[in-house]
Amino acid sequence: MSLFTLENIAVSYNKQHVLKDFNLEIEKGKLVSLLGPSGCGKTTTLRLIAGFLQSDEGKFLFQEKDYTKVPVNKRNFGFVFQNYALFPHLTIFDNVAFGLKLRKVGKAEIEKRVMNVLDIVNLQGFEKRYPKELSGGQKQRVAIARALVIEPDLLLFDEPLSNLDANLRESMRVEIRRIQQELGITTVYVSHDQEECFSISDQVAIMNKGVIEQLSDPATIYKYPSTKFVADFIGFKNFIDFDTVAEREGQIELKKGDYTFVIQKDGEMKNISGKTGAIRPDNLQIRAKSAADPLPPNGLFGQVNVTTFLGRSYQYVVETAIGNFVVNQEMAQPLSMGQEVILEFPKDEMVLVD
Amino acid sequence: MSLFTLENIAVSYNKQHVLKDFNLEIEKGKLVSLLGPSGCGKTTTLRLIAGFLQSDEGKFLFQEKDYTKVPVNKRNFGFVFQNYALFPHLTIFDNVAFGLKLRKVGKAEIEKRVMNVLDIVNLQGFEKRYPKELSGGQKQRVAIARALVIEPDLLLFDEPLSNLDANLRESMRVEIRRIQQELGITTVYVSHDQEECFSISDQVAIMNKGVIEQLSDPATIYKYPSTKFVADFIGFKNFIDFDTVAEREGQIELKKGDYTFVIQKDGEMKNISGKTGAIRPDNLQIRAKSAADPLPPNGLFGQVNVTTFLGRSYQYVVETAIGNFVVNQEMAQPLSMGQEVILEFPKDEMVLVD
Amino acid sequence: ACSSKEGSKEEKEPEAELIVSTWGFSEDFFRENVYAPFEKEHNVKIVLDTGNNADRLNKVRQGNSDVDVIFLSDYYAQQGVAEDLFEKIDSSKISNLDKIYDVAKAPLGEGFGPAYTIAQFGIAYNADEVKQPITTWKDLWNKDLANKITIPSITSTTGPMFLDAASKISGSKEFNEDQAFAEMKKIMPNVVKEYGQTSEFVNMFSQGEIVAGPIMGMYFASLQEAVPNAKFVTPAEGGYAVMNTVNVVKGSDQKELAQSFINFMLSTEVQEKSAKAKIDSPVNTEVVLTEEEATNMTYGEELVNSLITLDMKFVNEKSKTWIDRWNRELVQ
Amino acid sequence: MSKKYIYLLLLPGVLFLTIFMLVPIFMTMGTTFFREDGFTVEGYLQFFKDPYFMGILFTTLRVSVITTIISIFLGFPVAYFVSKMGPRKKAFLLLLTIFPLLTSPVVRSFSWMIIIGKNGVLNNILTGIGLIEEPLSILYTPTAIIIGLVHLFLPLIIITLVGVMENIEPDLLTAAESLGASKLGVFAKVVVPLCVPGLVIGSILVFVGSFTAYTTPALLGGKQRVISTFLYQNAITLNDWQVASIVAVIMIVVTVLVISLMNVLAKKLNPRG
Amino acid sequence: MQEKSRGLALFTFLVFLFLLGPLLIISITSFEGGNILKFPPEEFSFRWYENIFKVKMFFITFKTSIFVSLAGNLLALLLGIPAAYALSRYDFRGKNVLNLIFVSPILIPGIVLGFALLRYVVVAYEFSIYTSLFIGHTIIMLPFVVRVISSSLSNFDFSIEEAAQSLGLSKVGAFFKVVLPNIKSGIIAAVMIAFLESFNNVDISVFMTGPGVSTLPIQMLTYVENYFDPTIAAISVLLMIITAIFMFMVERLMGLSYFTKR
Ligand SMILES: Nc1ncnc2c1ncn2[C@@H]1O[C@H](COP(=O)(O)OP(=O)(O)OP(=O)(O)O)[C@@H](O)[C@H]1O
Ligand SMILES: Nc1ncnc2c1ncn2[C@@H]1O[C@H](COP(=O)(O)OP(=O)(O)OP(=O)(O)O)[C@@H](O)[C@H]1O
Ligand SMILES: [Mg+2]
Ligand SMILES: [Mg+2]
Repeated sequence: MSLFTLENIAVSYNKQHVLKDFNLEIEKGKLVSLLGPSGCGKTTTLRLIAGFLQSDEGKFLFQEKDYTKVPVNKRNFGFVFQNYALFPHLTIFDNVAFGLKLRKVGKAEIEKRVMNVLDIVNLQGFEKRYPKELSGGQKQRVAIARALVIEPDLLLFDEPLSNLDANLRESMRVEIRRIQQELGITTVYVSHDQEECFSISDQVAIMNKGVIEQLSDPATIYKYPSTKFVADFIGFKNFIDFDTVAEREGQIELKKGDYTFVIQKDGEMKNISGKTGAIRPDNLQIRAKSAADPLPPNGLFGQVNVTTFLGRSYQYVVETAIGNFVVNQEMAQPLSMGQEVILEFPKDEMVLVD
Repeated sequence: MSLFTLENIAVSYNKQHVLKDFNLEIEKGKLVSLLGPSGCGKTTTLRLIAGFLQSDEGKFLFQEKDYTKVPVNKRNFGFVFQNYALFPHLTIFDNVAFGLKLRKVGKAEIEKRVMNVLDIVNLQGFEKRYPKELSGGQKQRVAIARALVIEPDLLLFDEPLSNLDANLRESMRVEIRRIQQELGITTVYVSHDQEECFSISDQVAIMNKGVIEQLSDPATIYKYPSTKFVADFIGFKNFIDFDTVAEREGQIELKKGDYTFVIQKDGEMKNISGKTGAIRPDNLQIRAKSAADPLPPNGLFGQVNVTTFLGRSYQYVVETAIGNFVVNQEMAQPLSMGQEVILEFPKDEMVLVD
Repeated sequence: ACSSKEGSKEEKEPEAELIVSTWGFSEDFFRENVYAPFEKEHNVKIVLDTGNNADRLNKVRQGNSDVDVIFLSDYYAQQGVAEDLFEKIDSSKISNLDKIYDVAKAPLGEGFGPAYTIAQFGIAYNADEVKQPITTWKDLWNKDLANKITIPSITSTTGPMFLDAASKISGSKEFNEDQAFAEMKKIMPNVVKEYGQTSEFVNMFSQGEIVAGPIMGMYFASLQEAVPNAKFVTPAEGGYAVMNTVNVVKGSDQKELAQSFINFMLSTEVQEKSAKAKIDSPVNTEVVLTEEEATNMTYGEELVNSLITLDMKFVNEKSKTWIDRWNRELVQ
Repeated sequence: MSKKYIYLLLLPGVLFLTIFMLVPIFMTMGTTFFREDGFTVEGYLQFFKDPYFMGILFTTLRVSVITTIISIFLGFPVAYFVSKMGPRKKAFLLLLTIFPLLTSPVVRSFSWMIIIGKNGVLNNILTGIGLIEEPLSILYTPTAIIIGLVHLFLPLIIITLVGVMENIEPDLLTAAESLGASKLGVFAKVVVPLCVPGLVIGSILVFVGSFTAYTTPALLGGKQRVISTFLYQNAITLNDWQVASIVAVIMIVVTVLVISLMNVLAKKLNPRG
Repeated sequence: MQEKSRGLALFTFLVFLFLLGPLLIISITSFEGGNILKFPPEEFSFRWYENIFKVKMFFITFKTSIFVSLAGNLLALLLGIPAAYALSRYDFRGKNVLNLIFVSPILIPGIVLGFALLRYVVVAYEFSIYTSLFIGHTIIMLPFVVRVISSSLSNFDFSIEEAAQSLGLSKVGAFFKVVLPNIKSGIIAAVMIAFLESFNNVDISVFMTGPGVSTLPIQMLTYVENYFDPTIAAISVLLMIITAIFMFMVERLMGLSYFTKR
């Protein structure tokens, strides 16, 4: 049963629509991520749910009650702001204790819970400081602690970990997930970090210009993006607009000019109507071409244009007859610029999108 | 020849040292990243270089001149603030044009340069808006544009891409790198995103509690962290504190209890004095154990404790006789909880750290 | 006045209230020597409304203040008369009227309030700073006094008197407006500024900003303290009488009591006390003062009779024109 | 946020002002537009045709504008300085700022008489060190009025501005500096525009205060007339509220014009405000 | 940087000299022993301070003034703060007109306002003197409260208000707990300015006072019309001392910095 529903929501600033015909349904206890490019309306959606913003149209149902006009403070939702919004006149302790005091929690209990949550966000010993005496990441953690400590009915996170280093981000997201699941708090989570979204969420919604393009569980989105936008957004950097698409013997045969490609059709694959093939840089195979190498099936000849070191792997931009492709590959010795290469498109890694 | 040098810098807030005995030297035209946990002093370092902050001790040399007391506005450094710091009373255009106007650039030229840089940060059409009418990521891009447009002698970035989605972040970092290299602007770059740091930098400095633990080119740091802190920070999540370390026949033999491991000693490997072995979750090999499988060399038996889906791969926490290990592995079918497994530590992937 | 007004302090006291509108100086003296005995005798409570002439008169005009008795200088009292703000007084109820100078009996016209004191408007100067002693109004016109004197503003009570003096200087017997203004124009180079309040005169005089100027005699003591060698003269052309009057306000519900109060003000007892305290010069002819006590007082029938009195009715009619001309012709 | 709610916040204040101020004022001023024969602006025209009246109107305007400008120039840097102090020092300086407001205008003008008078402290010093021979005559001139008014109103502008400056995010100032603005540039290009709302209200307070001031010009000015003298003469001495109201209406119109002008200027400095 | 701020410090010092110098002179003259304001004083004495306490009206009117200014201030804050908040937080139709309405009391010359109030309100509705004074002073204070507070709200970051609401505070609660503490010095400034404007007001008070009730400035004005001694200077000094003592007590109780933003 869905805990809350956004129905046909429209929001606009200065007569320009930011959200339009926006629909979202979330089940109790679930964590749903909103992913999307900068400016697509993620913060706006959260602010709407929190009640800071009134929609021009549409309805917001929470626990089957119409919440569209319920005032912010009656909603008992926790909000972690993109810009932290800490109270400058209060110490860290008081910032975190703020919500608890309002809930008339006993003094000892407040002390306990605040210290506990500060422990979780790794800020023991900072209770007496004021916000302006903290680093960016520290402020962000206070903002998280402040929202978590009240154990709200709904948690809204707006890029809560954006200013933390990888390790902290990981441990924080584990903590958030733990608390969220332990207490069964339904959560809407906005982040630009895909790994974060995928690892933490029950469902991921990919937004584009104020609408949700795809809403599914992380694995599905990760593997089977339904539109070109989603595919591109989650890292399918390589696209081929095929001329023809045909189904044959449980496989799909695609043609682009003189080249033919084959895609494995598996059970889960949702979109076979699209005409665009998409594949991730990580999944493209690249190897140096010796003079005599023939063109393998699902393969292309090309030439390395750009090389970048990514840490784990090297990234190449390869120029081919049907366009440039980006490839990431781990290898001991990088390929050099201008090198002739063979690209292979594994048939179970390419997907079709609208 | 080094463009600037920080010599024995000490900075403190309320008598607590934030930076101490801090040394950093950067060559002209290079991009150096500062990486480190939240609160380690990255912002402080940047603010010091920019001149917003006076050091208690130490010296700052720029182009061989003592810059320690040079006023901020005489430094011609560009700064991108962690919290953007856009001028609320100016439009986006005027925000970006601010520095140019001060430099008495002609009107037409200003127009051209501002529009150009807004184009680079993907904010065409936003010139007339005020900062409060932008989303978080949009503000951040304005902040970048404002610093880039003045083509400063030194660029200081404080987590400039933290609020952008993966795609934009990637294209922005390519742009930043391009501009930086084209104009030969020396740059200090703070980010918590390792991939970003590694891909964009000539050199990476790993900071811990106000000191630099390691400063090297990205590939070296990535492969050969010199201390446990650095290793941990850049993703070597698995550590084994060995009982004995012995060099033998170009290899290093290590013992932990009953288990023996071997590490390949290659030319570049800098640290062979450490007694702690470190390996990344990505590099650990995991496979299901059938009843009869013997213990392979550099191998351990274990049991899967936790499974997480990361998008590309699955992450497992494996319990073994000498501790828990984290493993990431791409596989079609995930291993299930409780599964008996074999872990293998490839001998060219484990490093020794202090 | 009705006694139920919240504004008054004593809520519970049953006795009637008499509201007296006055300037507010020497309040302690009046409280002790006038109000208290009167309250006791008539079982009434006296409540004061203090302030300058104009403000108090304005409040009476608006009918807000429930004032029974009002003290005003003759200039303002005349406005009240003209606007029909005062009750006619039953002179038979004010037995002490017989004891006072004739000029003081009804300066505003028959049936209106008497003056309870007369002050003299003359000249004060600093004998150290002027070359020749000043003896006449005319002396103020002396070129030696360039930028060294002050004169009363036309809007103050004594302003019209000085204008009258100017008319006299011009040689005209009757008041001649044009000639008066012509003379005024001539004196302006001597004038540092006009004064609206006596305190300004005192300050300027004691700080040496001015060395001479027309002022009421009652304030001379203060000048003398600042400048020991200050002199006060009744100009040869004659000093002017400034009369402070007491009236019963129309609509007063304490008319009887108000008249008794006026009568009491004129009584020898009160007049003598206030003269001896150097607060108000007496109008009561029965009051006898020693020479010491009479210094700086307008005392003695001879002096009083020598003072020039202006026709306040005429002054009132003209004041708008005068103010206007003064503004335009003199100070611009 | 729903609009209704906003108006609800404003309602009590507006109601209060309407009942106790606007209605009485309109009733008072209404009389100036009506004669027996209906609506007329005759009364106003007379004033505008009168060179004498226009003269003092402009004198007053000039004095007020100069006072306002001087107050801004003195007050702004001081407010900036004060706002940068630590909390304790700041509170102390603010306290000192309001002290002058506790003295009665009469004594205050007396003290100025002592300072700038013929035999005043200033003249004594200046002649003492031989800078001038003849004492300066400042007292009883428009300059004296301006000095007195600045002394009277400067605290208002300082206090208002400090309140505004405190809410400016410090990083904005550093940002401007890093873009190459000198301290003065930061001040002019960032601090000033962000202070515009405070500056506007501060200037309005000073301007209106000076424009309607009575006591200070009366005591420190010489034979100089200002417009409030005129208003007082008519209202208090002559009890001619008709004329007083006309003068008041003219004063209000002039003030509103000046304020609109200030707002236009302010919009230039800070279009967002 | 050091150079420039030293210049600024010097400038500030000179301005404070200008502001406080005359007060020093007033303080000195208030100890004059003679009957006349004089500088420098000829003899030293406290007699004019004693005189303040001898003239009962000073104390009575002082109480009235304080009472009226405080009560009026309270009402002005009550009416003005919500208005200031609405005017600076939101954009809506008619904002300019409303802005003008809220400053209008200072645009209208005091005596005309006082007269209009007396004639059409006080007399018409037969308000008591205290009520009229209270209303009149509230009107004078309102524009100061509204404008000073809304100008200090102009650079305010309202997201913390939303944060407070999301933590469970009502709109009103969030205003009091989060917005107010962060514009404290703006409010204090508004209160101080408004208080002093009202406390010093003569124009309007003149029409609102009546039998037995007056305010201190009017009493002082009446006094200087009849006496020329340094009592008024002494009162001014006394007021400053009272203010200083008050501040000192505040400092003791909650620290002087209570009045300013962190
Ligand atoms: N004004 C201040 N007063 C006291 N301590 C401060 C102040 N500013 C920063 N600090 C402390 O100094 C340390 C370094 O801060 P800094 O802002 O340099 O960290 P950072 O490396 O940029 O962290 P982050 O990644 O979270 O932004 C932090 O522990 C912080 O709490
Ligand atoms: N007050 C405003 N006035 C006008 N436009 C606005 C306003 N606030 C936001 N917008 C616009 O609405 C759009 C959606 O903004 P929103 O803040 O929801 O984006 P977002 O998805 O959170 O982006 P980001 O990832 O950059 O934070 C943006 O294009 C932004 O420019
Ligand atoms: Mg956002
Ligand atoms: Mg930082």
